[in-house]
Amino acid sequence: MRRIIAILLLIIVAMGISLTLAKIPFGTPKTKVGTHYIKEGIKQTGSDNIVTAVVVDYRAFDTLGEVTVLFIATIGLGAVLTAGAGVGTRKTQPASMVLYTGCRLLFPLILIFGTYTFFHGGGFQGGAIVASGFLLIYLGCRERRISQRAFILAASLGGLAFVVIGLLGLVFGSYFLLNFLPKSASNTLFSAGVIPIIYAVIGFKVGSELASIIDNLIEES
Amino acid sequence: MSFLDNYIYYIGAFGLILIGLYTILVKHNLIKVIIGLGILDTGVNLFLISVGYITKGTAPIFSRPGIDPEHMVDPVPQALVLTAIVIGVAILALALSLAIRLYQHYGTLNLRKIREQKW
Amino acid sequence: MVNPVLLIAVPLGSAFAIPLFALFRKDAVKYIPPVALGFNLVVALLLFGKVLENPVIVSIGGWRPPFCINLVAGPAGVLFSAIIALVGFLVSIYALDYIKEGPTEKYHMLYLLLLTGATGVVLTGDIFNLFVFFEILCISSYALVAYLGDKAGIESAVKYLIQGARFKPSAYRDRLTLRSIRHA
Amino acid sequence: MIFVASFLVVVMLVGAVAACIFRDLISAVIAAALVSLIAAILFYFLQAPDVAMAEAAIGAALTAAIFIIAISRTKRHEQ
Repeated sequence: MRRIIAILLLIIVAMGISLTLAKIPFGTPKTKVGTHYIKEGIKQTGSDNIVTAVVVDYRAFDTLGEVTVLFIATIGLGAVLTAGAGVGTRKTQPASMVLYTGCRLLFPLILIFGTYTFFHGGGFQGGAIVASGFLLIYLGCRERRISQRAFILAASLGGLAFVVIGLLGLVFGSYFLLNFLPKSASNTLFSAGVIPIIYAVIGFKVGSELASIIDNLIEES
Repeated sequence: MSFLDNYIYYIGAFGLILIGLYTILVKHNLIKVIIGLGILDTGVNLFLISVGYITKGTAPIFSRPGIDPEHMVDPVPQALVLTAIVIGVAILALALSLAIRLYQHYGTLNLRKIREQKW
Repeated sequence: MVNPVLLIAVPLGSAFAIPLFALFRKDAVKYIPPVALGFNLVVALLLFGKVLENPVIVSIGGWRPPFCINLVAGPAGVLFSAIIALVGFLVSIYALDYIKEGPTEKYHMLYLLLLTGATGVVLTGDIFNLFVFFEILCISSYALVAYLGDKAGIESAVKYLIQGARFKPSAYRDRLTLRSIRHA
Repeated sequence: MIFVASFLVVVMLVGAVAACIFRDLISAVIAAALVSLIAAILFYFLQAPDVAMAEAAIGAALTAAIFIIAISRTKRHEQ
């Protein structure tokens, strides 16, 4: 009975999606907004990567909302897992020599690569790479832990920096999140004004939040 | 061939969305339901990206001089998907923490055995 | 010049500042939500007199409206944000004494972010931004439902989360339909 | 090119079905991670390198890790 209802529902959804699809054939030219971003983006923001320009400059307010969502998930996960739970620690076997040495060797390299990715690729990806470095540390060297409080503090510092950058734009140019720094020739680090700073802040914040999620989940297991 | 050319990405995204929804609706195990949510998310993201593609397009990055801006793919869906991926992992993590607490209270993850969760 | 973006930026910033503040005065954290929401109430009331004549539209990032996000503070939006700030202010005063169990610091953060999301939903003038604020509202309420960690709360949060996440694709589809309309 | 893409889409759909029907939750998680990985490759084919990087790092690696930690704290087999 459940299956029949589910399949009926799926058929309705499938019809809805395919009706939408019929209006948008594959491989056709872009929307007006996208064309404008591509034509004007490099002049207006100074960023070579148009996706970065859209994420961090044109629609930066959305990005602020999204990092807030991730922050809420981190805080909520901490609240849900700690509230009213008995703290029990399971015995864990120490990792083998190979794993331990490998993790210690790889961790700094992963951190450097993640930080490099903040500027050449994007903050979200870099943050995820940094968090996977912390995951490696939890797999290999269980005794090295960073306190939960430090992660939350790093995440909230990142968020606060984002809001403060936005408010500085409001002060200097009467627009929230205005790109108020001067823009120079492309292919230099600060060619895009405030964009690399915001992306580094996002990367820092995303990395510490994802690491905090892993830490919280692994805590009592 | 033109059928494959035109529709293969849409078929993939469509299939992922339907399989994800089926998993959410039919399975009894909470972790299975959450896996279904993840597959559904991936499908929706693939769908959005393939809507923004144009035939023989290049990535919207001015990585070398002389790239024709006319042939760049649409950057807007890519920006939306980039943030949607991060949101997806946030929701999955919250749902998993709720699943862990549910297991601590009831000792089972089977939604049919928990009185309040039946449908 | 009172800018409507302050209604969103100030509670958001103060929610992010709570862990920093807790470093110095852990017992005083609970006074941050009433202060931030009181500020919101004052700003909303100041704006209300202005928007009765003509609505205030601010763009974020300084571009023209189809290419950036704009906030539209019309009379209805400002009225609703004033109501949200008033109710939130009263509830946060009640919560000063009521919230004693659990990680109270996290409760105050989640509560402020919930009200930020609600204010954003009534003020925004962009469809995808509406979706983002709606998501902030939803996720913080899932976490607040499960806050105490008891049986009933966790169960209800699971139900709420799965029901909420199931309708995400339809929200995306609406967005696509809007895109195709704009495209035509 | 189009054949490679078609092959990957078929493998991805098989992986999704496998994630749906496996009784062992760890296997299901691995199948779901495979789906994410192939989706990342498809994003690259669709000229979205930023999204491909994010999906490979988050979807394939971190999500699978979070699921496996959560499964280790609950039950492994679906009953």
